[in-house]
Amino acid sequence: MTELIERADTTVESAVVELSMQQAINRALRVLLTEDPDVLVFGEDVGALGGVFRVTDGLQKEFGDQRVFDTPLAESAIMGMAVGLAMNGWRPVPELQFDGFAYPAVDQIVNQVARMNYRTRGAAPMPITLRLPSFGGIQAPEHHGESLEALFAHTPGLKVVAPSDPAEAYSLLLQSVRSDDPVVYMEPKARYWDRRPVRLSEPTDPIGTSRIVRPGRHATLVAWGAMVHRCVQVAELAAEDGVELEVLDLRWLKPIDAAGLAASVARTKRAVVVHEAPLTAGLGAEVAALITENCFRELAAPVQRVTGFDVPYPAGPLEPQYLPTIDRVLLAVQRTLEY
Amino acid sequence: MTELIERADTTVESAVVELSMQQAINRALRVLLTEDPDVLVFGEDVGALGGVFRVTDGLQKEFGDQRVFDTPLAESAIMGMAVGLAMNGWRPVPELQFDGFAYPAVDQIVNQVARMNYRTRGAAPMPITLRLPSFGGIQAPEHHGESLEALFAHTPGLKVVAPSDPAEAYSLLLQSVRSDDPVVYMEPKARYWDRRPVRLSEPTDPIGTSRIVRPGRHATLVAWGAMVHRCVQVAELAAEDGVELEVLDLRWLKPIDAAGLAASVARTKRAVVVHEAPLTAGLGAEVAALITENCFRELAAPVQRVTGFDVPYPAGPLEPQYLPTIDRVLLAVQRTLEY
Amino acid sequence: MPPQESKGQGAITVEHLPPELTRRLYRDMRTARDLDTEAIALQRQGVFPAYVSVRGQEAAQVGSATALDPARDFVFPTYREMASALAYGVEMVGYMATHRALWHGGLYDVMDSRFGAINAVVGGPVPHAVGWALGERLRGDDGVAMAYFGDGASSEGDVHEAMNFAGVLAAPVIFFCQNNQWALSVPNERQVAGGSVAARAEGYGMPGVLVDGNDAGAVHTATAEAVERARNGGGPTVIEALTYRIEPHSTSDDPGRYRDEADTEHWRRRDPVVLLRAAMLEAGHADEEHFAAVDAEAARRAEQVRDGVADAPEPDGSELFTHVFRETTEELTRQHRTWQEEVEL
Amino acid sequence: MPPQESKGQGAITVEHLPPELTRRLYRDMRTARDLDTEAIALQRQGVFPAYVSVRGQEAAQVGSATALDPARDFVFPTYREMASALAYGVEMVGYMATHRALWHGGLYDVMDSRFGAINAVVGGPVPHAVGWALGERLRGDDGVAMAYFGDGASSEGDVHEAMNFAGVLAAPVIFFCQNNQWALSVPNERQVAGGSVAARAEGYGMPGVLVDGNDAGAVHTATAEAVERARNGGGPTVIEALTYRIEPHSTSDDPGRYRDEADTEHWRRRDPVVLLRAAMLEAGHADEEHFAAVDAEAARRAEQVRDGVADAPEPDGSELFTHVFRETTEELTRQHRTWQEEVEL
Ligand SMILES: Cc1ncc(C[n+]2csc(CCOP(=O)(O)OP(=O)(O)O)c2C)c(N)n1
Ligand SMILES: Cc1ncc(C[n+]2csc(CCOP(=O)(O)OP(=O)(O)O)c2C)c(N)n1
Ligand SMILES: [Mg+2]
Ligand SMILES: [Mg+2]
Repeated sequence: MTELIERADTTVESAVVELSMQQAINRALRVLLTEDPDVLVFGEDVGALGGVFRVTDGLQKEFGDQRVFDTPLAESAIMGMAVGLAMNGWRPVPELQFDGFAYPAVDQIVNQVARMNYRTRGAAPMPITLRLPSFGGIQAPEHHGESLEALFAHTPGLKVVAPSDPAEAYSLLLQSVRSDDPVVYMEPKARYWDRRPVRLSEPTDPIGTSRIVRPGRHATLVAWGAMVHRCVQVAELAAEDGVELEVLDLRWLKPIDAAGLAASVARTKRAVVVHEAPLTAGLGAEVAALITENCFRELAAPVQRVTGFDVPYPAGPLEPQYLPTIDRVLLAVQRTLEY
Repeated sequence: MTELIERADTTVESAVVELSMQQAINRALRVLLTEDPDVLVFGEDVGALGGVFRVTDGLQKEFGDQRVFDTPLAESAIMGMAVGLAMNGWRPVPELQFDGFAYPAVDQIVNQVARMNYRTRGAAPMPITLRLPSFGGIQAPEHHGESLEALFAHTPGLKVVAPSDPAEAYSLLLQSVRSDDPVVYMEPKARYWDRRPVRLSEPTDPIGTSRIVRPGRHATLVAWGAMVHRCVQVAELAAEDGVELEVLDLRWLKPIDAAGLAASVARTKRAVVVHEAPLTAGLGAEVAALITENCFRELAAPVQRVTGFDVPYPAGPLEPQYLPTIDRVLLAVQRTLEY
Repeated sequence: MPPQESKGQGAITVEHLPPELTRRLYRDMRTARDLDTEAIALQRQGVFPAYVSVRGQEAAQVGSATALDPARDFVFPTYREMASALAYGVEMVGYMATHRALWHGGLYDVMDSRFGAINAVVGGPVPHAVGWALGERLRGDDGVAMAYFGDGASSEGDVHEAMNFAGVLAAPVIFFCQNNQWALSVPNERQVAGGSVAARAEGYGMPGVLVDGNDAGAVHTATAEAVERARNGGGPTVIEALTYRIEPHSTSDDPGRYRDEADTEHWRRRDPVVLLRAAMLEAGHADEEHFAAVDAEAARRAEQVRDGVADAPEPDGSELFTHVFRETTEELTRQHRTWQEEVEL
Repeated sequence: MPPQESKGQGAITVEHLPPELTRRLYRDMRTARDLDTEAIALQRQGVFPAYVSVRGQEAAQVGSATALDPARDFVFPTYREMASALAYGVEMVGYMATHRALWHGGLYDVMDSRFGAINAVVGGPVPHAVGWALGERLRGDDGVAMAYFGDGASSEGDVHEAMNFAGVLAAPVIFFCQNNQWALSVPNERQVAGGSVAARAEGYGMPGVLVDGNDAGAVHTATAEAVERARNGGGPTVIEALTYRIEPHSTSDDPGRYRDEADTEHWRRRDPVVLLRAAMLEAGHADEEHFAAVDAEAARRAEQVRDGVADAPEPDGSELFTHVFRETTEELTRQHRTWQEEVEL
């Protein structure tokens, strides 16, 4: 796979190539490092190793260890260092190795990264993109399958995005890094290795827009990250029974595309939101509240939430029992249709 | 005020005394330290100083510096130490000095405190009560007016409570500390000094129950902490116009009293949820989602949310413009009545 | 051997220093002292909701800040660096605005003054200094970052992580600890295991310097050495300036609860402004006439800043919304409109 | 002077140690080695999704764990303490269950074995050890807490905060750093500023000991001294055992990307099991017959544990819900019911 990346010409953006998401992100990082000498990529093991998911594979070799470098093992300092680098004119793209290890950096992210532009009344912008391998589905050790989107979306000053396929991953990362606001870019680990023929293209949709992955008219499934793929599977199954589900990839988790949600649900009259994070105070509550506020008269049933349970993320064999299953989403669809 | 505390007989629980919330919490801590030799109170400046809000005033003198003690200035270690103390049979009641300084401890709270009982399959319970002066309203410096309830409520393994008056503060703290589960006890700073004649009583309502502070029939106002008082003010004003608002003090923010919310809104048909935290992904979304799921057919209007704006908590003169005002709540009431 | 034992009791000397430097040190320390006094008065009058005094720490702050070059270095302060700000050339009405709670980070231009926003998270800005310093090294520039922090802050994980990063990355940064012996109500002996922050430096493979924080010249010299080293690729230094927090932690504090105010007497007598003045007279660097003029000018400037901050307009509520993002969002624009309709009126 | 220079090249000696102790060290190290080999095989067979090898670190782990008293002390491990667990007497099928991903923290009883749950947050459990130790002191008991962590972990803020707390509180805790010279792909020189974790101890006013981590007897002696001191009120100690991570970071790792495997050869030749065996023969503490019997018993025990963990039943999905709280909630009961209705079937 390295070879493919090495061969592909990063200047021909519109070529269709078969890439995994992990390769698409790598490709986007190369474009960014090439086009902007202020972009820096750093984190634990992102250099020679190329990251535990090989997302930064080959970058240190290509751009040198001043542009792409390993840090010592301390998440708070990684984010704190990003703040100082941004204040010195750089455009930092730090990686935290796993979602569960973003917690030690929460103070720097919430109290510093998200507020510095505000605190300085615009004098010290924070064009930082935090790359965070996120969500579950790979039966990993503890703390390696967390969903922190509700925390980040609740934090004023942050933007949050979660791509669902390689092409999205590519253009959303370009958009995130080029933005002068801090973005948490949540990479769905379970989709890293999913290869697809993709047209790598420059971002065209504005920040904060969702996209309809599959149109339908009986109900809207709302998801992000790896759950988009699951919802497409559900829609395919439902279609066999004549139920046409619209799948909406929210992708921007802050700002949320309230208008896009409303437009879809105004047509379908029903919605199911699906996420991996625990139910209570998850982002599904916000999505449900937004839909209900905007489509109260149109809604034929309350928005259904199919989510992880309110339990700590479990190990191996229990993981598929924790994550929203196809059956659970189908049952929720049935509930909303029969309401 | 110290005198009053010194004089009051902690064994006569049902006496009616006039106390501020800060004194009521102090009183509850004295009861807990007296009844259970395993209770330990510690944190930054809780010893000789008695805490920056004097909540732990006199406790070190009375119970000695082995039971009530200052720690060095490091929030993560304070919570990490609590984990180890709990594993050694103690019942820790740590204080973190201000809400905004809980962020450096988020890793220990989320990855350790909340999960140790689960990780050890019940072998190592965490009877830890984190006392956290919370919310705004006192025009304090930056980071001294944060609302972290959404983060904590979203964390499996934690229980979360926010008292709204001295009597509640007293009995909820007894209940929290005696519980074998970890509880985040959020003290509304703006209400610390509000004195009321209160009957200090043993907790009777189970964990996870809300309470109706003021009955009404035209709409339900849902709030917690300092916003309960604001909602009561709103209800008094509305009553002058013949609008009878029910004020529901949610108090337990995890587990949330879904049944209590449903019972109230099933009667009033309308709800406004009020909180200080920013709107997006705030706990108001969860409350709105729960109400909508349970009262979809009864609801005459979408649940209104009156919250802090999606901006970092502001300084001095801007604070009253950030927090939900009486006017904003009244306008939301009007919107729901006229929907 | 802590310096309060070795030199803490006695007078200081400035004979070895350029007279110009000592005059500058004195002027800034004297001005900071007067401004501090004005600020406490403003708090008593209710103009400031609260204030954190720097009284007694003027030598540590001015001595260090004057060793930096405001044209190429960058300072990362806490909430208690008023005298540093003043000596570094920060616009002081904007600086003091934070104490009137007009805006949390202050109203001076952080990038113009190369003096970071006032930061209330103890320990939090220290890794920023390392990042800034690394950025300087990566670009091949020779600026030095200065991280101020307290003895209490030294307990925070961020300070350790920052020192370790700086050591590994050979970043041109100075970790300047003002050990004023108190972190709110907690004294050094229950805060700093081992008793010295400077002593920690060795464990990171960097020089650690303990200096008499009430001797402005000594602080300046120690800082200038560290700056010189950092500028020339010699990497980071830890400086611990031993001083004392004469005043309460803040105007809301009640130190009678936790310390014997008689103990502060010793330190009141080691007033750094008085010590410097005496040493300058002794060294013949200035005479009474000079001091009379400087003192008058200091008082005048302090009054000017006081009046400026007392009269500064309150920020408009729209600022709540305009600084959150560089590229704002529809949702925030909607909330801004709500604010205009429901709050501003 | 790091010990790989001073004694790293040569053989070790156990002449000064009780023969019984060395036999115990050898037995546990040999058993851990065999179990490690079985575990790698289980991973290759797909029974374990992943495994983190302790190969080469058996002396550091067994030497230290055997210096503790499992009846009154308490161990706070990371994810790489299999040999410590074994030597400390933890039920090993339950321990290895974590690598089969049956339950994150392992399936042994943490309180019975006085060996904390397997913890994947690098640095996270270190403050727990300080809390436990403080609890012991407050009760007037004499147990000692042992915090294991790696060279990489030493960079985390939590480790600093824990050491500072331990120093201030005089907690009976041992900070045992296995410096295996790698933190995943990052070598010591880009991880540990100053080069030594033990050297940091002085900055906290506590003893720091650097020991040859491949010399089981030396590790045991150094740990026993620290335990003795802590038990008698002498407070905390930092021990840094210099060793080497022979295997990849985990079975998912690819060290060819970041290190020259020829470099590991040196350390393969310093195999702690082989070194100990040779030293015991040299000292006359055991003969070939003894080793033959012990080796056979070790292999048998490792196979038993292997079969036990391979055959262990998968946990029931209900356990998702039953361990979240001591006193469960209505909401969680409702979700448990949803799970029964929608997932379990
Ligand atoms: C992370 C964090 N925790 C707690 C506080 C509350 N607090 C403010 S100042 C202070 C003491 C700081 O002591 P030190 O670092 O010595 O600085 P000094 O006030 O003496 O200048 C505390 C505990 C804070 N601001 N930040
Ligand atoms: C807080 C945290 N950050 C990152 C990781 C990912 N991670 C797992 S092990 C490891 C390297 C640890 O190195 P070291 O502490 O030396 O222990 P060793 O693996 O060598 O035993 C990393 C980065 C983690 N588990 N926890
Ligand atoms: Mg101090
Ligand atoms: Mg290591």
